[in-house]
Amino acid sequence: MPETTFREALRQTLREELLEDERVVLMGEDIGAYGGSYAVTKGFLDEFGPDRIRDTPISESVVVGCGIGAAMGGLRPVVELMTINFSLLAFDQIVNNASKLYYMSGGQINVPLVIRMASGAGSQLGAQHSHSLEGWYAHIPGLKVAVPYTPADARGLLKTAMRDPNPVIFIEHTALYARKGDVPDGDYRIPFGQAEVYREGKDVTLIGYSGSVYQANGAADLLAKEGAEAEVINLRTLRPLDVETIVASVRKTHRAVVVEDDWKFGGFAGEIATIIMEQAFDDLDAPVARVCGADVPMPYAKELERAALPNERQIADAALELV
Amino acid sequence: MPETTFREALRQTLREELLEDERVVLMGEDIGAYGGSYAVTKGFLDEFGPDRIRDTPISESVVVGCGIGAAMGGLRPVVELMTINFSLLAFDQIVNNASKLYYMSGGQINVPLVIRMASGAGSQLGAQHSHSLEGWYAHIPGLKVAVPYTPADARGLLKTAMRDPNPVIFIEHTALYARKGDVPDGDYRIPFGQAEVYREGKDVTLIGYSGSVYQANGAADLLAKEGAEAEVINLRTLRPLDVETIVASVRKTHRAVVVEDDWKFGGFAGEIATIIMEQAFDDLDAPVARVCGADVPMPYAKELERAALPNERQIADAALELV
Amino acid sequence: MTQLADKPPVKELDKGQRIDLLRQMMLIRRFEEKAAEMYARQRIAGFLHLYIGEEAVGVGAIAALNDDDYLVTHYRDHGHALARGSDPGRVMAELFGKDTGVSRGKGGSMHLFDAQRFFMGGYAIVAGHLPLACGLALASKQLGNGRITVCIFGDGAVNEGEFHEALNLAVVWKLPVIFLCENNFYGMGTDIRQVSAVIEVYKRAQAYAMPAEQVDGMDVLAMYEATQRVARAVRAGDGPVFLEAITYRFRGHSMADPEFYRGKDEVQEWRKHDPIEGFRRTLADEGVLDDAHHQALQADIEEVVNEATRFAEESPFPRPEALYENVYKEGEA
Amino acid sequence: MTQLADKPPVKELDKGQRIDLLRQMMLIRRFEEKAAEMYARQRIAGFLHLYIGEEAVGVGAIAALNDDDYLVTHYRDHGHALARGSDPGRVMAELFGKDTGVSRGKGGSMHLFDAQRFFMGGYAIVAGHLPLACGLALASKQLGNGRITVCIFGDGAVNEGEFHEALNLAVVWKLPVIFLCENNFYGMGTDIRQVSAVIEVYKRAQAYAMPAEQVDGMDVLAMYEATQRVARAVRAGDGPVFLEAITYRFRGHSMADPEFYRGKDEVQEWRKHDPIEGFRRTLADEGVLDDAHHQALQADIEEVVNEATRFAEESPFPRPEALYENVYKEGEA
Ligand SMILES: Cc1ncc(C[n+]2csc(CCOP(=O)(O)OP(=O)(O)O)c2C)c(N)n1
Ligand SMILES: Cc1ncc(C[n+]2csc(CCOP(=O)(O)OP(=O)(O)O)c2C)c(N)n1
Ligand SMILES: [Mg+2]
Ligand SMILES: [Mg+2]
Repeated sequence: MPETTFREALRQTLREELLEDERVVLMGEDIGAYGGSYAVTKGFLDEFGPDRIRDTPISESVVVGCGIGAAMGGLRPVVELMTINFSLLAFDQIVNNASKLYYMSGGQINVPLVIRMASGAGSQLGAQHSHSLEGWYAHIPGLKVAVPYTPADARGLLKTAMRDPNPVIFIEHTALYARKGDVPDGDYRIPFGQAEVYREGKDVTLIGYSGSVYQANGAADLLAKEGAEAEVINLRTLRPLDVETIVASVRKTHRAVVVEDDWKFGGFAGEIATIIMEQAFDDLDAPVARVCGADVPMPYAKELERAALPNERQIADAALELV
Repeated sequence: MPETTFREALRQTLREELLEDERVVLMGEDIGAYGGSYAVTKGFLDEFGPDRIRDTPISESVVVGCGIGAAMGGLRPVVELMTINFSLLAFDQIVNNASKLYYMSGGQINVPLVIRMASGAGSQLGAQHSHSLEGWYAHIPGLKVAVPYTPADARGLLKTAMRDPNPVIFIEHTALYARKGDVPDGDYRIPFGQAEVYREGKDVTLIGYSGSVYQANGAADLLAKEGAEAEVINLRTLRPLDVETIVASVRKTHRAVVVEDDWKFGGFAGEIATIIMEQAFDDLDAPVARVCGADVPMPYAKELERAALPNERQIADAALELV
Repeated sequence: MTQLADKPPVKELDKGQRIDLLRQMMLIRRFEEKAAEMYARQRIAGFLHLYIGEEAVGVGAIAALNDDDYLVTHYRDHGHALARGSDPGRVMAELFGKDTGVSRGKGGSMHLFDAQRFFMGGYAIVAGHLPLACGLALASKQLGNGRITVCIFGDGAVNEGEFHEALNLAVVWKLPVIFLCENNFYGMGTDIRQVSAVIEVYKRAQAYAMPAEQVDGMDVLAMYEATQRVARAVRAGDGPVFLEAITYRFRGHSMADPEFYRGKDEVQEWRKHDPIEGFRRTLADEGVLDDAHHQALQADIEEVVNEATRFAEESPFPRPEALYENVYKEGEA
Repeated sequence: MTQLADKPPVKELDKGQRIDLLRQMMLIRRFEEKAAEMYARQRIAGFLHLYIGEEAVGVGAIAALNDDDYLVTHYRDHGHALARGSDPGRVMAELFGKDTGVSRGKGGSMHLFDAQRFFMGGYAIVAGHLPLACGLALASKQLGNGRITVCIFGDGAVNEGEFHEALNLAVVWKLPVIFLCENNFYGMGTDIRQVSAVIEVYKRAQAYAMPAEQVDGMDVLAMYEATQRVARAVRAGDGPVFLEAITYRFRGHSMADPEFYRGKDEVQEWRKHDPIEGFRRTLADEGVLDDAHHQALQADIEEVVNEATRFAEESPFPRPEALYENVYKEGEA
């Protein structure tokens, strides 16, 4: 199990898929000559050529729509949308075509498409470039949504995504690209809908996904110093969601805090909290708490941005209030 | 208080605004020569002329963006997006420009824009034309979201929207246009963030908005026959949300059912349920229940569509399970 | 199954083939008149967009394609599905929302699908299917299966951003696509002159240096000729081509349309150019089709449409469990 | 405050005015060199897109506008704000994320706003501001205030659907807008030849029958001349005009750019056409500006930039409470 970065895990996995299956084609802005805005596709253009590594115009809607059509036509396209912010311009294609084709056609046409996008805030990119909207994709029947946290997740979930006959939204938090971890090689796949108990504990359950598992785990460290054992859950996929693992943990700890970078109001954290209430109401000693992004467009100024995002201390305090 | 339809209430209110303020301009597809796809703007082109009643190309993104710019430039535009389904094509303009300009500019530029859109399913329009996505708009800081149920709501909320210095998403459920009710005339305004207790009861609180208040109320009728008094809440606006009225009711009834046409998973009903848990945990005798749309793209076939939408019986049964 | 050979030039069409073009147009006309009747009788609901008046466009163009060339179109799709050979009974059953419908009753009028016939669907978001056409064409190019993709849309779709993005990408990647615009001068109730900076739609293609031409969409042979000719070039790898078919919709936009926006006289004027009556006369003048033969055709079509309606009527509705089927495909891609 | 009178034709610019054009370009250049330095010293974070090499475009165009004409631009906006007269100190403070910044530290480099100067913002979604330009122009037209709107964007923006929708609407509604494309041949790391069907960007405007021309974006007087001329027509109500400025970015796309996608030689070639050095030589040759005067200008600008940096450095960060301010405007519209 060689140690490698989240970025490199993605790169190696994509490379393997390109080598293994001629039908795999990558499309996106600046994935070729530039090497990928987050360098995930670096070197691919030289190795696989312009037919399979396709630099696109800045036209998100047709890039995604073309990926959908290519999947309908027998390819295994991987579309890179650079960041989730730009996916808003391709929203109609994802919501109205990708997610609905199999159903609308009465099962005749499926869309084996992977759409990768960087997500999250934290590097002062301002209001228009700091969204965390994966919860919106999780809302849509017909889509699957993968939210890797570790480099191993990145590899295992991407392998699974590449073999799924349905459209998969693949979220890459920008804060994770440079982080290292052990990554199994070979045909390592993580099934969708199986969360990971990232850390065991008995006093409170901290639930996160993608980047927010990091803050949840940091909060668990603080809590450990302060005498509480927190269990940390890394969801790995939002749709399907591993309700069993979540509920089993809460049955044990009787308390839960959901951590999400996105805005709290109307966000996905509310779904998790509600499911816990629905399925473990009598096991709860306190209401499920949410620690999420501040209800404001993301400000540029460093300290304001920091204050707008969930941090270890807030999470730990929220947990302590429940205990 | 003359009785009139939801459609006519909107029409009269818009007409008054056009007469009262030269800066009011309407833009949208087929609002002029065609008379509006739901006839809300019927006759306006003749009365106010093509400068103020602007038929647009089928270009949702620029139509909304032009509305934003016009608001920045001193007009009071009202954009009609025909239906919420097409708003997905203008999503970037709404999320990245309309909602963020006041904040990004440090308070220099505000956007007094009203964006009207028909929403909801129920007339066999199929998967691409049957969305209920108002919950997504409610998720976005910087926007306000009005969801009228009665003709009086339609007038009172639209009057308020027209005077709000911020962008307002105004949702019109297609099932409501032909429904009648008393509508106060004169300068009747309903403040945002004030829900209506549509019907009083002591045993359970049924929470709905826009079209779903109708099913909630129908369920209350069933429950009345079955010996339970349900309180029905008409939210009127989703952002700002009247948490007080919701919580006060639940403190009284100790039980709540949230009704929403939209998909349950990751939907707005989860937000309401979570807020109730957060603020009335000890008052709850049972977990908050949700009755929402089925987790599928909307099918065309009549019976399948009916089965995909929340109905009175389901709501009543959900309520009875709590009692 | 790929047939790399192209369809014959228009002048090589024999009598039978030309009569079949007429027959197809007559079938579509009759089928939709019946559908309108069934809508009034509430057997059909939702939006129903009739193709009546525009039959020559789809029939002429689709006849000039290979059976395995991809077709994607907008919600005004009955004529396109029938021209592609979909079973009238299964199409009518779809409008009825029956389990035997081409889309198992889940799509409805706006979402006919017949993948076996490479009919990749009718789409209800204006211009939303143009990007899909690029993708289908990219797949064919990459897989070398010799297929081309024909994408049909209306004059109203031309002002959507996706039109622009799709045409640019198709040229940049030299994709085998024919963009076929059915210009009937109105987008719902909006006159193209009110909303388009340039109303000769084919000229829009200049911005992408894409070959483009205008065709008489009321003349089925003109449609066949142009499509057959450009299909050869596109299949040969010369890149995308744009065709603008000038046509007219005799009925309202959908069943609900009050038609405030156009005069009855304008409609009457166009009805004089009825593509079916016109082509029937041509064939009669050429002695290809006499009245007796024409009446036989009518009778035959009447029977087909009645049979299709009976089939739809008698077919079962989807089972309740169908609601949750086909959301996700199982297994591996 | 509306000044209906247009700016003078280029040949009527006096020495002072022409020297000021040079001065503005020099200021922008120096300002950004300092910003890059401050970025390296981590006073500035996020994305920082330098305008270095392209100064003549913004300076020439903006000088030809009235002070109350609206300006909207993309994220590469420092030069445009400074040319519009925004205070260098407040612009630098914005880059530092300070409360004294033009956007109170909430916008950052990509979102400079100075509404007092009718500078309606820098936007970070490619082509996302073109629709706003249509709206501002519609408002001016409707209110009759005589203002025009200038919308600046890059060559990469022309393949976005919003470009298409905005140009079409502007023509259909005859809106007073100048669409100014800064064609520097690259969209981030993508060569325009790889992604645009037609690389002479101004020709894209033909699809909307919009008057369009190409201008030498390395020549400040050419930019002034073209903008002043078309601004008159646009203000007179003739409808929108499209200008393509041929220019080049000397630095990377942003501070992070490894520049794999273009050769050093290409960059060197373009640096020979430095708009500032070129115009300085012209003014020297014409005897308008001697070395002493030029050095004085440099010294003066050095002082302005240092002062701006000092101001930014010493300004306070936003108060914590600022996080929740300016989400909603209170009161009535
Ligand atoms: C994106 C989008 N906007 C608006 C609509 C509503 N709508 C349905 S059909 C139509 C007119 C389309 O006209 P055209 O493309 O000319 O096709 P035609 O109906 O004339 O065949 C409109 C505006 C839609 N379906 N999708
Ligand atoms: C909609 C959208 N897609 C992608 C990006 C990422 N991006 C930022 S700048 C840029 C290149 C834009 O190039 P151009 O318009 O030529 O402007 P330039 O940077 O050359 O001045 C891209 C792709 C974005 N900001 N917005
Ligand atoms: Mg049309
Ligand atoms: Mg560029």
